[in-house]
Amino acid sequence: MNIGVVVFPGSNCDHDCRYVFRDVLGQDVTMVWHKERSVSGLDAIVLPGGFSYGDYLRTGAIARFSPVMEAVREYAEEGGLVLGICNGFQILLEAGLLPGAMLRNDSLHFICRDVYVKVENAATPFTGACESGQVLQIPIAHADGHYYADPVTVASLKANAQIVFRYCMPDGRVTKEANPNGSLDNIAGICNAAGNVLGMMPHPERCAESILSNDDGRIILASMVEGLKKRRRAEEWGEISEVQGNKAVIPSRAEDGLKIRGGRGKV
Amino acid sequence: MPPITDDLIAQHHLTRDEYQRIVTILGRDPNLTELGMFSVMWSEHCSYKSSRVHLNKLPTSGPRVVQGPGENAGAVDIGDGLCAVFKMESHNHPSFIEPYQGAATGVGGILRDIFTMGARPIALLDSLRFGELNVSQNRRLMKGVVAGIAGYGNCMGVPTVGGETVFNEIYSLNPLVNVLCLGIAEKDKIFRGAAAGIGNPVIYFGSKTGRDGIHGATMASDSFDDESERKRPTVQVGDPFQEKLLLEACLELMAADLLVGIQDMGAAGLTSSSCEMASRAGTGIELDVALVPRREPGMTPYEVMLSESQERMLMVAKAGKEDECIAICRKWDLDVAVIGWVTGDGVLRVKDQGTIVAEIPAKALADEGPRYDRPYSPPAYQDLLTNLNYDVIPDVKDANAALLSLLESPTIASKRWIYEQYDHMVRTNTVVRPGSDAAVVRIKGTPKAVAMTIDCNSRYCLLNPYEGARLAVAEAARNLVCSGAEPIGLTDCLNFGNPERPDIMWQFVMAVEGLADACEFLKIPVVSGNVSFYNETNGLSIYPTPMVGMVGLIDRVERAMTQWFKEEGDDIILLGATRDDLGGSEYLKIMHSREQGSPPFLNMEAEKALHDCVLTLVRGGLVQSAHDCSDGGLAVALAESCLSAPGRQLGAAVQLTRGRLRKDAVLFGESQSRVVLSAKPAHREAVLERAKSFAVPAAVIGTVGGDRLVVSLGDERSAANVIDAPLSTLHDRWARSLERVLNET
Amino acid sequence: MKAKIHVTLKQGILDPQGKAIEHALETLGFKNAANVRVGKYLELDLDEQDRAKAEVEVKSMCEKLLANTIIEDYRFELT
Amino acid sequence: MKAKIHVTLKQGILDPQGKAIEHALETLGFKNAANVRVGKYLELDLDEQDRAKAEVEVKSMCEKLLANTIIEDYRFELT
Ligand SMILES: Nc1ncnc2c1ncn2[C@@H]1O[C@H](COP(=O)(O)OP(=O)(O)O)[C@@H](O)[C@H]1O
Ligand SMILES: [Mg+2]
Repeated sequence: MNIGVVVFPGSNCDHDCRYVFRDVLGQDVTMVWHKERSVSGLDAIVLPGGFSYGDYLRTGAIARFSPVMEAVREYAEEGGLVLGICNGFQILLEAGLLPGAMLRNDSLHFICRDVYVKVENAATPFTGACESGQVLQIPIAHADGHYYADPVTVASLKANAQIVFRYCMPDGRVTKEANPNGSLDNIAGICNAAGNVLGMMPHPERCAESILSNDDGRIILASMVEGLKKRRRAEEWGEISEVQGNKAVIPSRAEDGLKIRGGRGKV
Repeated sequence: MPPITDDLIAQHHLTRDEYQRIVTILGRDPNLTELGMFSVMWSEHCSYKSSRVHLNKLPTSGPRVVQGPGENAGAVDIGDGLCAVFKMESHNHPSFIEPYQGAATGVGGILRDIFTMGARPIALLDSLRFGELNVSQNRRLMKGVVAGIAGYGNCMGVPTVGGETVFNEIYSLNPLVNVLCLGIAEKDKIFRGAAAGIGNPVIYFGSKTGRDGIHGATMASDSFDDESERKRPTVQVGDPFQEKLLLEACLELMAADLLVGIQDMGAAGLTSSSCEMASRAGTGIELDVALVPRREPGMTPYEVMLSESQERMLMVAKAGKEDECIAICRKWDLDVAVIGWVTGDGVLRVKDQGTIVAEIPAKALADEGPRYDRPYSPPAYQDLLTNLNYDVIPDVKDANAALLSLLESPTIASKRWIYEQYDHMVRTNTVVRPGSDAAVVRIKGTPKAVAMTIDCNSRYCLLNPYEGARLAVAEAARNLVCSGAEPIGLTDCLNFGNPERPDIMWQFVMAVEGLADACEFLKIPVVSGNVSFYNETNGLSIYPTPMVGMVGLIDRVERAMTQWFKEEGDDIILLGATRDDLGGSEYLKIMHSREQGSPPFLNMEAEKALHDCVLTLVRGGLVQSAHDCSDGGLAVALAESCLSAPGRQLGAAVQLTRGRLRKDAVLFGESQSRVVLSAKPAHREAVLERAKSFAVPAAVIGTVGGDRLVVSLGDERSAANVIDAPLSTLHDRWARSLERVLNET
Repeated sequence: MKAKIHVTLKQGILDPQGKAIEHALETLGFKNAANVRVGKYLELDLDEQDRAKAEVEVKSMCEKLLANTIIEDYRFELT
Repeated sequence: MKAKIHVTLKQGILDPQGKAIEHALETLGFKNAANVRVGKYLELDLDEQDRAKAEVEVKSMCEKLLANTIIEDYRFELT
């Protein structure tokens, strides 16, 4: 697969995303400069973490006007997979590709540490290898991760199963104590209604190798790659039935033989 | 321009003699711009005038040294065609004036020192000293400094992986903020700051120039009094976003083979970068300040040459490559301008719209500043400090309570409140995060990793600066070997009071000699460093604080070691001998309010044997954890091995014998050359045997397991539990102490 | 023309920064202060003589960039 | 009484945020905007009837906490 990693001025997890997709998961990676106006030929797009434009004014507020974002929007509308991690999530919110907004962490501090998240929706193209309710340990590193949306939006997120990850205790309980930043309903990651755009504050690319003492993040990234492969096979074999409109139906469970390690704390 | 008066000379912190020297060099009186340029370059901060004669004693060579002191940073060979480029810098004075910006721009400065060498920065460490946290001003300073380091480092995408934080009243009006940065470069692609090649263009790039920090360099050589707190100079404000663009642009420029030399504009800004680059190459530079991009109207040549605006660089390009250089800078949205060229006459010639405004031999400015061999002698109070009659100090009654007090004291307590605000994981290389003896960062594309630590016990240095400096080197190296790394290079940041005082100068000279001897013995070269004098307020100096930053190499990253216990049933083994070493201990300070005595005894042979032994054990896969004993002694080291695990914490049951020692000396004394190991019982014999072969004392002192730390003390006939506490209690005291005090606004 | 723009958190959205400042003021002995709210204040010069046009322009800046209207209100004056 | 407080960077102090916003406005086509400066705006309720006393109190809050007078200026009004 060819994964595009967008480089905004001030992106700093772009290298990490390239490393994990290319060197850990064995995929092709294309770095996409923010001034590009086309993203054609890519199988998925990652908006990496960092401090695009210094995060001045508001996180993601300036980056969303980068020329590439128009192309990303079209790509998403056509059903392409878009993953926004941390600052990438914030950019997706500012760009309106995902609903809601980000506020400062309740503590007013930047927080860098491992947290636990519960997979609330294991049927997205990003969580296909997860079990519903599975608990993953993933690090966060942000100062603005307090997700906010108005009650109507939240209700529709819930109704459409768009809440993909929530902060939880190691045993899966979703509690106030488990919430590192004050995020509404412990929301750590959401997707759009079509399910092909995911934004998440935790950094799966930081925990995808056992040498980093945790490889839970690999499950998410590998889900994405395997989903893409499956979609391509479906297209190649002309199994049109598997494809509805523009949106491929991605299997919600890892197939047998899918090599994904990690996944501690299953509940 | 105003005439040069005695007043003006004094305002520029130049002595009459220094001024005469300038007149001799120029063969005439300087004008104001020239006076300003000399004053910054000949300041203590830039010229090392009081320290140079002593710094020459440090061992700076070795088989791995690729670049020793003298460049923007030092470099050591780590194999695979790569080298580690590193340096430590202080930003003490600016951080006291404005903690957030002072600390932030300190990070910015040291990062530039690393990437100007062609290295991508991969790790930062910070070493901090504050006054006690019961004073709200100290809490405010600490919060500001930590936020500033986080604000800059996080935005740059360089992980802050470790550091050191110590609290003592003496730092209340002189906090220390030292930052170490390490980068990785290809060995044969290191860039140096030399302006070679007559006719080559000199190009300015980065941020625009404003009136920031004019006289910052001379200010850093000035001590504080109540007056200077009021007349605050313009504060430099950092823009980490701009620096991130600068970093990426620099690495792109370097990869494109366009440059002859490059240097950042740090202290003394455009003046230092231009004259140092010319001096290194034996050339001259001619530049026109009118071409320098500016943020503010009406700036004089004096101001442009002395401005310390951040995030700026100077490069000398290969002739004809200027357009390509400019294109790369523009791609990264940086201001850029060709402001001059390299000349053959050795003169730094500054013009303003074509009119000459300054003309100084570059070498005289950069390298021929005054050198002083200042008088030094030990202070009269030195004996009072070391002569401590232990008979008047009762031995510990409630060791349990003492342990809790020590664990809770901010110097020993967990620094999580600090390092959680730092992104310590970005770049996905941090194999051992903050919270163990040393941070370990892997080098992608190789099987290796580097380990890094900063250490200095300044109380030891106060009591005996020579021994204190040796102890700092020993502790740093010990922290590295505990992490499985072989020490390969050292950088220092020497923080002292006013060198014009013989007692302070004595502390400095002794400390440098201690550093030199320890490094010589352990064969660890000093490749870079920094001196910060005048850390003194209202006549009160800080403790001598020669901070030691050390870098080690781990040949196989998967063998990196951590300090916490791993498995129930493992043996706990103590390497090294325990002596009566209570002098200068954290225990005496916390429990008896004394900062007295002689610092712990250090035998370098024993220390070196311990290092070799620990490295062999770790590399041989014979141990599960290794933790050095430092502040708080053996009891604290044991508690830390129980408490610092990121996952499940494991207790321990330990039996210690006392011999003829005091109870408190056994538990809390800070005897050197000791390490707490844990090992699988199956490896017990092998571990003890190896230790014996290195002539390192070793004893099995207990077992890992349970949810309490229990320590008994006695002899064969009778032993009593002197420490017995649930981990939850210990953990609460140790882990939450900082946040508890800091929440008191 | 100069535009002075205030961007504030919408009523009902928690303002932890305001809370922290309130708490700090209290410990400093300022017991009379309550309901501290923190917002942004921007100033900019606008090279535009026509007041009506300037209004339209600044409004558009606010809507597009300066404020996130999901969480923030804005108001401005031109002088 | 309500206090409305403006905290702005002193003249000559670098405003990285303002610079970035100006640049963004320009790329968005707002070519007329220049000299963007970003500051803070605070509102608080003061339980104090006496205007003179309130002035003294707010000034002291600004000096002690709300503004960093090394790099920032402040002004306020009471309503
Ligand atoms: N200012 C700081 N920034 C980052 N990490 C820190 C800081 N201060 C302490 N630490 C981390 O906390 C841990 C304990 O520090 P310390 O007690 O100084 O260790 P040691 O005694 O082994 O040198 C180390 O991992 C260290 O890196
Ligand atoms: Mg240690």
